[in-house]
Amino acid sequence: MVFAVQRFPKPEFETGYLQPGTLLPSPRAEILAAMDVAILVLALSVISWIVLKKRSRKGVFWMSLFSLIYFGFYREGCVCSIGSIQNITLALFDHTFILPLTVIAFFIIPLIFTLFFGRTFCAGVCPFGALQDLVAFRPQKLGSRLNAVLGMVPYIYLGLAILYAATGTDFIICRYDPFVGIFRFNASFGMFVFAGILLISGIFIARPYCRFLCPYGVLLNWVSRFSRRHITITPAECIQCRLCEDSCPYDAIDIPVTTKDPENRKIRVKKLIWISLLIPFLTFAGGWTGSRLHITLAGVNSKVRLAEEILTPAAGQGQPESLGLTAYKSSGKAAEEVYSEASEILDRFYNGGWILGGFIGLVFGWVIAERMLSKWHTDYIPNKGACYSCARCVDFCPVKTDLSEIKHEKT
Amino acid sequence: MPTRREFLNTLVRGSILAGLGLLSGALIFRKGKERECGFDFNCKNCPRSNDCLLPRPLESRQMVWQLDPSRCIQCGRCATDCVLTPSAVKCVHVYAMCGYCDLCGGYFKPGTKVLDTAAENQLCPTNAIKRKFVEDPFFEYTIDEPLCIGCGKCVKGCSAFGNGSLQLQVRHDRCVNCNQCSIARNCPSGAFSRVPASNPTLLRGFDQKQTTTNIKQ
Amino acid sequence: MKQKAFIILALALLLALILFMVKDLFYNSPEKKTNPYAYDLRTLKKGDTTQTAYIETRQVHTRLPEIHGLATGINDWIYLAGDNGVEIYDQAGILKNRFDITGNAGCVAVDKHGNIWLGMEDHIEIRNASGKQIKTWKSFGEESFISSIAVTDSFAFIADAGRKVVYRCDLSGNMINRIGEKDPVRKIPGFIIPSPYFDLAIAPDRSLWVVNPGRYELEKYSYDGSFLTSWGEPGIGIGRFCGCCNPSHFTLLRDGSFITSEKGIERIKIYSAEGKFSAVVAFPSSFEEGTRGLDLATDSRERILALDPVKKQVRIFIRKKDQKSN
Amino acid sequence: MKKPDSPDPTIKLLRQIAFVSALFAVVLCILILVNWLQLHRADPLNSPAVKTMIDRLGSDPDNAQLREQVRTLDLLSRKAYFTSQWQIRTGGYLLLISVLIIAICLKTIEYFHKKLPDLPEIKNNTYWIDRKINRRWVGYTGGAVVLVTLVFAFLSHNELENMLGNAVSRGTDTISGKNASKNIPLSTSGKAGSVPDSLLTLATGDSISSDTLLDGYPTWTEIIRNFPSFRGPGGNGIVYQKNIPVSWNGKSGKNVIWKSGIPLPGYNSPVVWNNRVFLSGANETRREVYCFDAKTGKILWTARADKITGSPAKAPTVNKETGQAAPTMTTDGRRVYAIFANGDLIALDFHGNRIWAKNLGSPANHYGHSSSLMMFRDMLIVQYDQRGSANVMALAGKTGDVVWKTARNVKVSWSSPVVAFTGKKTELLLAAEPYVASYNAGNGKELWKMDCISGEVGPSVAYADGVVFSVNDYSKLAAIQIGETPKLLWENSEYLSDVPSPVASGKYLFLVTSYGTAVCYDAKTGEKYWEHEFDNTTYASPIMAEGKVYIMDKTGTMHIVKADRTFSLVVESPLGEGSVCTPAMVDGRIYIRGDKNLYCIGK
Repeated sequence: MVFAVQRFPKPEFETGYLQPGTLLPSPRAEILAAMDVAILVLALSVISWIVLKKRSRKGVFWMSLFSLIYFGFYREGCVCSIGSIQNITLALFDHTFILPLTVIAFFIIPLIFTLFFGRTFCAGVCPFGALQDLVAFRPQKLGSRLNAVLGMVPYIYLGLAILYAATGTDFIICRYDPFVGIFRFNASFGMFVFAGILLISGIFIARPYCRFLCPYGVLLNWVSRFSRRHITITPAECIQCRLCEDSCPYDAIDIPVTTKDPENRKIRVKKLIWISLLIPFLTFAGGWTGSRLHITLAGVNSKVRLAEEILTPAAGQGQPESLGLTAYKSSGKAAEEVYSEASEILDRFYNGGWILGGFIGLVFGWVIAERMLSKWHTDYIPNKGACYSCARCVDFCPVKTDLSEIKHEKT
Repeated sequence: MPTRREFLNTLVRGSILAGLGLLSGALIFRKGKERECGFDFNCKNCPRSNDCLLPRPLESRQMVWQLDPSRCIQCGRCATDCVLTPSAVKCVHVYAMCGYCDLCGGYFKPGTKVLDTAAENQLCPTNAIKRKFVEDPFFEYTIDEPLCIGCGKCVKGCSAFGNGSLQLQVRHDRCVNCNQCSIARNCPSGAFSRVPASNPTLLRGFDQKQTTTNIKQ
Repeated sequence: MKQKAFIILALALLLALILFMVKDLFYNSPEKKTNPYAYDLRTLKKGDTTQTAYIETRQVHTRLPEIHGLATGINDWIYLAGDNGVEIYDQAGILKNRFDITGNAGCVAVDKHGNIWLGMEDHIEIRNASGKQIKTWKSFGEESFISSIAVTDSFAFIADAGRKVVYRCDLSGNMINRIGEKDPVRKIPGFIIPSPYFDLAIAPDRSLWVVNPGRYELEKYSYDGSFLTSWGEPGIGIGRFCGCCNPSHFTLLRDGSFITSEKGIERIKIYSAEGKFSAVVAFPSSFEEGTRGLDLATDSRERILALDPVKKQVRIFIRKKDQKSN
Repeated sequence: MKKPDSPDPTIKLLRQIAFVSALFAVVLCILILVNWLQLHRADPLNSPAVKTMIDRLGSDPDNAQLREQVRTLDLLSRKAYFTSQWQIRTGGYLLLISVLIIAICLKTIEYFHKKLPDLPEIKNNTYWIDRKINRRWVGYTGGAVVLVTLVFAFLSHNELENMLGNAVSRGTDTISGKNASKNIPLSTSGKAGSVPDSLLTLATGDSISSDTLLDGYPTWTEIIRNFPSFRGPGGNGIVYQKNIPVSWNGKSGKNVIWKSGIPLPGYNSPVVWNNRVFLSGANETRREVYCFDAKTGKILWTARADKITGSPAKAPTVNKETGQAAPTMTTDGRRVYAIFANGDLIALDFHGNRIWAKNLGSPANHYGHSSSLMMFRDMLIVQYDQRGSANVMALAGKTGDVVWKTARNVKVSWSSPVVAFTGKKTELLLAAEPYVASYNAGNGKELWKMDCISGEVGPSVAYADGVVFSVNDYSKLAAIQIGETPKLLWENSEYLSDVPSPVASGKYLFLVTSYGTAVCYDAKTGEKYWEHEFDNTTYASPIMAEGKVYIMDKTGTMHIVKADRTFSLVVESPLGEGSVCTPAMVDGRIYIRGDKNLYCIGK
């Protein structure tokens, strides 16, 4: 279509009619974006202080309520740290993609805080976590088995999200963002159903999204394992009262391990060697499997779908032409261009399938191997990876203060 | 005494920190590939920088979604696929391009015989376009924003028969600026893109400078 | 027991969720969704191509980036004018000359000496066939936009879309009178030009015809500016002029019948000298959607030449009966 | 901090409030759901009732009552739409409030009614066993994921990648080297297509020895006994047979051996091999190949070109004057090949059994693909000059595999390939804007090209005695002396052809314009010897046989003139039916495809 010079005279109005201007509202001021980052840093500092210094469940609760209202209902969810994974990935793969600085901040800052203070971000800043924390009325213990199995899902989700972001296909984390509709009081029907399901199951399984879906949680989990400081159940020595044993709704308290593995050492070492040999195999097998799936994976890409549609037009004659095809036709693009683009994307998906599958295989291997290493500890301690620093367990601990600080206590 | 485990932890922590630092540094300071008309904020040495209508480089690089009317095929997805109901995309009337026609292709159904505002003659499914007599033979058409659902019917009519003064645009007062716009995901003609927040409109067909001055700040 | 039931319920919900995600991700083709707000123009544009009175025989491809004007001259040579350039082809479509001009020519006309008259937005330039500038008239005014020129032996008629008026000038550029300005006393309706298409032509009987696109009419004026007659009615129907402002261009055959082109519903039609619809030259199916600016010309063999600015061609139509004369 | 008392009645009240709110929330949920479903089911903005009423109003514009009805209904439906949206929105807010109340109540209860942690009973330390089981479960899950993935991959494994690969390679100029080296001997001693002068050498010379190298394709002698492709052997418009009929009348039946109806239309011309005549026909939905018995005119078999992989579901939109089956078939005496406007290419044996079929990709061609097929040795040559991707390729006749493929930087064309032996090698001559080009018919390497043609090229070239003649309407007629560096011998643009191809002997060039003027030039100098107007549109290409030129116009009248420097009309023979197809001539016979029938002319 040609919209070249649209030169024409304005109508000459004789009645003094004034032509109105075209008014368009401008988007949110940029300074507010900077404010968001500032509030993020502030909120993270406050929550870390509450968790580590104040050790107050109540403080965590009110802080999370604040975040829910600010980052959730006021800021309406976007951009969030979870979704920013995809922006970062796309920016790494596509040099033309412009990455706003706030997105980088939202991705990096929580990771840095986690590296120093554990997952305080999850406890009181992430609006998703806050919302789910709020509805966890009847949390049930799931048992280590289910936790282990369901705990694999986020890895797969993360892998897929990165694959699709890297190929410029879609941001699937945002596509299946469950709670953003609630924050906006407006979403498609499917999104509301999604949110409803998660919240209802969240009554019994605390924080189902965080534990069994959240891809950013995977990163936080790993970073948190190496955190400099982390919430402890007791401020001082554990007195082994076992009061906190059932206090964690997320099954994130490691009970003391004081017995030795009943299996004899020789067998264990053998098994460990075996599993470590197995890991490369699992990686390869996963990669191979992933590569088999690349056409299905690529089917999500609209360019691939368009190429497929042009190549194999719908069988039904009476069917109206699909909109994608109409748009393609009116664009005047050559079919070959679409094909070569699509086959290039397909190639990327093939490689991506290998990497994705390999990653998942590696994770499975690692998770199995990890469950072979012995972890000797006598106290009840939060699992540094899985703990959300919600401070519920703190309330259950009868030891309220470190004895060395007792002088300062004045109540 | 720092145990071996603690030492290892510190080591790993240090490397993670360094990695994150490198990553963010690279993302912040790296230069985008030179592109034809950019939006890459890399205006240094750009031969076209003098007559460029794009904003100057921005430090925060805020981006918002916008649709390019010249690529739009009026497929109706803007009305159906926005996360918001009604959609954040609405019809915008660029008065400067309007011919003030009596027989408006964007207002009337084809084949309308009596050119009046009767419901049976109106193309708009929500009767969101208001027609007002100015003087013989000119009529002013105004969009009643709250009624507009962004279906693009009038846009198609106007661009087919008229000057194309009716155009779809993302209304930034309504748009929640999703990380991935769900209309963009399903837009068959790829008309959606992220544009700099400082120049958030993509109206077509006439001098852009003219409208930017009109944009209410 | 109850706890277990809760867990199972919750797990089932979670599983359903994940399955839904997988299904939605891999087995969902948004392209298939139809548009509930479809506005199908195609049904309006249908036409039986066998019913046309003319057949397209040839295209002359141009290399000008943007073409706006088409004219025919001596020996049926074809003249094209556009942004920054003019091209001349012979009757067989072989490029004879091509020269650059500064500025954009919105229209072109050729006089009996073979000189090329170019409407350069607000003024007129006259060049000879080799491109040498012969004369440049002074500007008609800042808001002027010359959209059509017709040159007779003694006068030049210039349609100014910007000022919505036709000028009658002598050949050296002195304005004699203005035609078509709104004047209730002389019963002149005034031109309404909502888009930059405003065409005029001199009929074989030397009468002046001007399009009034906002009124969907062709109007006949005497040289002194009296409104004589008009014809044309708005509408989608084949015998009417559709859309916002049409016809966009017209020309006349030797018998005085009109050939008109429209935008919106892109079509070329023939009307008798009395303005009665007689036949279709080309239906919308012959053009890309959104083609506008189909400037028209005829030549001594009564071929119809249409400028297709989208395909960047001059498309030549001949009457079906006498294909031979091609 | 003082903990407030936890009076039982308060907790009870809170519980009740929470319960009522929950009930309220559930009811709201259902209401919203129903509302949403209604809105989607009814779609008030696209109410069919309003639509039909407006349609009725269109045909009955003065019906005031109906108009009122339309307006009321329209208002109602719009109101329904907005009200419904308002209801959903309000419902959503109410739902949120009720959920908030539940949350507050429950949190308060929780706060007041803090359960003391009951000490869980000391379980047997199952830690190590648990870990073992966990490992196993993770392993199982991994296995299950792999399994599911593979099932998915298997189920959805489609041909997309291959198809894309094919589609892409079509656009690139790769020559599949593997096949080329396997099937084609390096010696390019030609044997198909030539000029009469070199006929003898070709038929008897070293070409026979190379015949033994490649079995299964006809020798030149075999070829010239037949009419295997458009415009005869090599596609050059020359027939080397004798006893070609000159006089007939389709109406009266004089000298018409038989006449047979053709089921589907098509502008392709018949091809003949021994006692079989082949042609194809197609409409938007069906594409067929017909085999006629040369003796009786009976249709021996009909083969449908359908169910071809990659074939577009919808036939392309083509110009009426081109149709869905414009390209003429070709045969190598072992197989027949046909191509259609949608890019479907099919190879059949002489019994109508399909040997292979493929789609070359929808031709991007605004009138419709019309380049005829050509055969060379055991290869099928396809000129595929489409918008965006123009190339010429040779497919192995037996398998349809691409033997070589050469990209051409040309516009869309409608001309057909000509294969000519030019002394040392067999050249494949193609014309399309902007050039006439020659390729080595054996491997597709470009030999030379010359910019001398423009526009939408329809006529094919003619070759005689080292000179290639190309012509197109609105372009020019050019005579090119071939060689390492081709030379433009002469050019002329007085008479130009739009559709019919020229034909040349060593001395003369005969040209027919589409408006029916026949012209004869000196082939070497370009001097015009004569011109004659037959006054009828002519689309069929002239064929030269036995020193005569056969020119058939669109009405079906064959004008037979002497191939000489003075104009001399031998006879005019009417078919009695319009025709745009080039006649096929073999010993004693002419086959002409009329608009509806196939005629066999002879004695």
